[in-house]
Amino acid sequence: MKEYELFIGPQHPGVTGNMMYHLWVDGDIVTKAECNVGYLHRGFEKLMESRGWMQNVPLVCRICVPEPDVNEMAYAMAVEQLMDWEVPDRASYIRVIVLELARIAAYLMSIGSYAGSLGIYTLPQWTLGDRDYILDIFEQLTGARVYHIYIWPGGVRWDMPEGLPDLIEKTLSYIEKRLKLYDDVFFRNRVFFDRAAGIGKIPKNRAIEWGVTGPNLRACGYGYDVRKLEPYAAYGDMDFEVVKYPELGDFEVISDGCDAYTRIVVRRLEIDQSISMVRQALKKMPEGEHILKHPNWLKWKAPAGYAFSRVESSKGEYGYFVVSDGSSKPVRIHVRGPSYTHGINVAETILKGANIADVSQILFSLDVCPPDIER
Amino acid sequence: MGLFDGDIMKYEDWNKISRIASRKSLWMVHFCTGCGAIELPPVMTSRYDMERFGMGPMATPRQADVLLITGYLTVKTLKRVVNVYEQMQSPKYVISFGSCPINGGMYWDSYNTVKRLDRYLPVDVYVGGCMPRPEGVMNAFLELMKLIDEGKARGWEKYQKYYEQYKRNQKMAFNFEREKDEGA
Amino acid sequence: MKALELIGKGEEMHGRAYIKSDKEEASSIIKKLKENGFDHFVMLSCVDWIDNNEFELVYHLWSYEHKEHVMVSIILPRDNPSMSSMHELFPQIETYEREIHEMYGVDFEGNNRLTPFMLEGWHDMPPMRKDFDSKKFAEDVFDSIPEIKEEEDEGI
Amino acid sequence: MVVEKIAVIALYTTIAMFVGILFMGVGRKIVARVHNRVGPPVYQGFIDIAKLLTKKTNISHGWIYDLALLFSMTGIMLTILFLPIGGVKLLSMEGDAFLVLYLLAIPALGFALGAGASGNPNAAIGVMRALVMMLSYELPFVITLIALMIYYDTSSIAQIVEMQHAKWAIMIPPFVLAAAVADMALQGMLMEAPFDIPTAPHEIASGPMAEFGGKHLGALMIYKAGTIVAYTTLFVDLFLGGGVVMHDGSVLAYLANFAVWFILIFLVFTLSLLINTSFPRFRIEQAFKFYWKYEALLAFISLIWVYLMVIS
Repeated sequence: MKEYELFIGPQHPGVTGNMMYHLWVDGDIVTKAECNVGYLHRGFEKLMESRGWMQNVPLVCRICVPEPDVNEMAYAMAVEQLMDWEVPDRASYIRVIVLELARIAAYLMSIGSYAGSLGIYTLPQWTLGDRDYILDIFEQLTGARVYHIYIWPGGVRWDMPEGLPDLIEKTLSYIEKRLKLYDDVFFRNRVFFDRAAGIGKIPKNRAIEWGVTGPNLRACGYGYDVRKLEPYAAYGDMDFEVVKYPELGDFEVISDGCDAYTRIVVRRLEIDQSISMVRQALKKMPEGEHILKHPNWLKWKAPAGYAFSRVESSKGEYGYFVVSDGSSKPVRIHVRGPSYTHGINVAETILKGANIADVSQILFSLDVCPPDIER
Repeated sequence: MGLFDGDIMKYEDWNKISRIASRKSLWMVHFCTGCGAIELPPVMTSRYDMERFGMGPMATPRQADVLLITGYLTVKTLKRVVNVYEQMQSPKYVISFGSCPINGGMYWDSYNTVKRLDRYLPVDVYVGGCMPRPEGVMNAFLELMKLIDEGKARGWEKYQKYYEQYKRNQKMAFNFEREKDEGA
Repeated sequence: MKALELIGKGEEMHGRAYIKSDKEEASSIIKKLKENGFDHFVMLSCVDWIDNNEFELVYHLWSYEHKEHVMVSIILPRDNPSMSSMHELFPQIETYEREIHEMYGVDFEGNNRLTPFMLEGWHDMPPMRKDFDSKKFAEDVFDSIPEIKEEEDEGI
Repeated sequence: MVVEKIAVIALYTTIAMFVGILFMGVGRKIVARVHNRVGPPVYQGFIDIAKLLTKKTNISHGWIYDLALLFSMTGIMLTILFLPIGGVKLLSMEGDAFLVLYLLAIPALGFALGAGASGNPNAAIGVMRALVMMLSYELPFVITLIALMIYYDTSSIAQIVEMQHAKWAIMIPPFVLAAAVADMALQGMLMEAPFDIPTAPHEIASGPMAEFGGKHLGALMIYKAGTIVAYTTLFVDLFLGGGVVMHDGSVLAYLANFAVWFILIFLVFTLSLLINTSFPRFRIEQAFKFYWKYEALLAFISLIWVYLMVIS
């Protein structure tokens, strides 16, 4: 068949949300890919400029739908930098618990949808069902399932309710039990090896230059994690090893890294890591205040300056660049979403030469999340 | 056309069979237009399981009956949504999620989101909240089933009847600047 | 800080190195930083300082080696702002430049992909500029769209 | 006599379609149970088809698109008629094993014709994949069929069923191997994972079905229901004695055979669903390699084994 054009999205199951890839295909091979985004552009950065420092808190979490807490965290950190605040210890530990639980939820979702893109619909059904138990924890802690608005500049909104640690422990052991089942069905499945190994390779020597971050970078063999490089919240006190490519634990190393298989297995291993971190944080959590006293929200003025904060999300590195001129509203908030590089430049390059059967697999393994590209 | 004219079966009875069947088998388009799509997977999967009521996601608009507007709509998405809606085969229904399609929600002053969906597409059921909880979503589906059963879910007929008005509004949103120039 | 030593100017701001530069010098500074371990390009952002009538472009770089973040800032005039593209240094700058071109109207010479990025059929002024009033625009455009007038009878 | 025959044929095709549509609902229920869900009611298939057939608008893409479905439907009905259901022969004759092989290709071709006429690039890719899939699974399947024909020394499916009265083919060692091969071929015929490549929703938006909607999709679903019955019955006829347990020709035997046939095709279908729920999907060239390399080899071994048994 001669060359033809194919549109993947925005209405297509094989794309990771409301975005579009325009493919030029020769036979089964993609010769050129172009990403088209903007379907979710709400102009957050514009809206934030006309709202006060505290009014922006409910806006930021809408930037990443599967894992909203990282945005709250990054924004809170940037404001704390500007205000020169030191967050109470207890709040830092609660933040770690919230962030890690959100990470588990996001990884369950991304693994599930990746498996769905390979055609095994059992796994998404299981992972998404189990993810709901984590949302139950959030509901008890914050009152909301998806958008928590819980991490505020200066601490967390309220203290942890009594009895929640038991629920968290119960849920974590349930998820651990279920993870074994996922391993048997999917992570040790021969067809999965055949499909995923060596697909969607990011050249290792160019990964950093391309701005690849997070699990995708760790799958290339670089053990870089913002939680280790620039410890925020209470991550400095946590005991964990960064998961990176050749050390894949119980899982087979069947390819030379940087491919869809390694990316998904790294995500799977980081669930284990997050579970252990939540347990550590619960054990080490000190008593004390949970939030600093805020100035009057309507008259809150942040000192002039430039602040940049970065956090590690399940998709990669989130960066918040906040500029203040000393008034009650920010001059500029710019969000660096991890999918900005993964979804556009990296995807456009690595889709070249891929089989159309693998396009959706590659997109899901990069875990592209359009809302943080467009904002 | 004896079957439809009342020779064999009354037109109303025929309609009733159609309604009973379509109530219990609502297929929705797989289109995540906004953040509300995050509460759909829990509704479709093992915790809430909407397949009990015969609902399921469909890959293309031709096969589907229900269009879910999951959250805010940007102008760019609205164009695609209108395309998808027009490709669907009637009877077709629209459910809108969250507060954004009702009155703009928290994006009331955004330059790129459509504020009131009912000016561009006929909406059968609204679900309030940001985000609507899965229970709310399920309730909306059940409400739609009830409306279909009573013959009140007539958004698609409304769209046909007032097609010019809908088209005019859509055009105004798509090419606002050009329209303004012509008007001036 | 390593970056400040390397370039020989700039200041520290909330734990980040902040280097003021200008249009001509910027690309050589960024090249030098890249060669000396600052190999992760974080982002390119633009700030609209309407009172001074200027745009500020901020290039953020991060070094995994030195664990250090550096911002390189460039001031551009607000009228006909233009800058040379740096997408040869880091390929993803192309996308950031596309976004800033669309949102602020800054021109990047050498970038031949400055096509519409997020907005489609946009005719107004670039929306992220401070003098663009989002609220007024929303009222003008979306509130002026009339409701569907329905007839009384419910024959349908 | 002719009228009677036509009546019986009409009855059987209706029953086959009915069973097929029922199986679609039951299948969804079984899959849902594996997913930890409740699942739709077992009669969901009937509701879906009723809904699709009562859709108000109907978009056609030309007469080829309309007729192609009839073409497929005819193909699948003819296939059912040539297969003994519960030992009842409808149109069986000498050499019908070859005929069935040809007939099995007709529905897929009709489907391809219709999808091609819809002009959707996804449909075109899907059709190409469907044709490659057909080419892939037919080789191992034909080899197992030849093995059966050599062993039973006949080319009539009805006779193969009759010869299995004493002992089902699957109880003979070489045919265990052959049955395994045929079961994987069945997986490809039914388009279940790991061979649901032609209709992969994530890759090509459900492929050939992309443009089908309303009444056309309803007809397509009936055709799909027919394929479930036809292919599972073919497997049961070839390896499980067609479900025949009583041979005295009484009404009781008739009913008993029918019941056993029903249970057997249900089991075969369930097995295929369970495989479906536990495997991701192959890429098309991997599926081709799987059938032509491993499956064909196993089929060949069973063929030689049978040949040695026959000549010794």
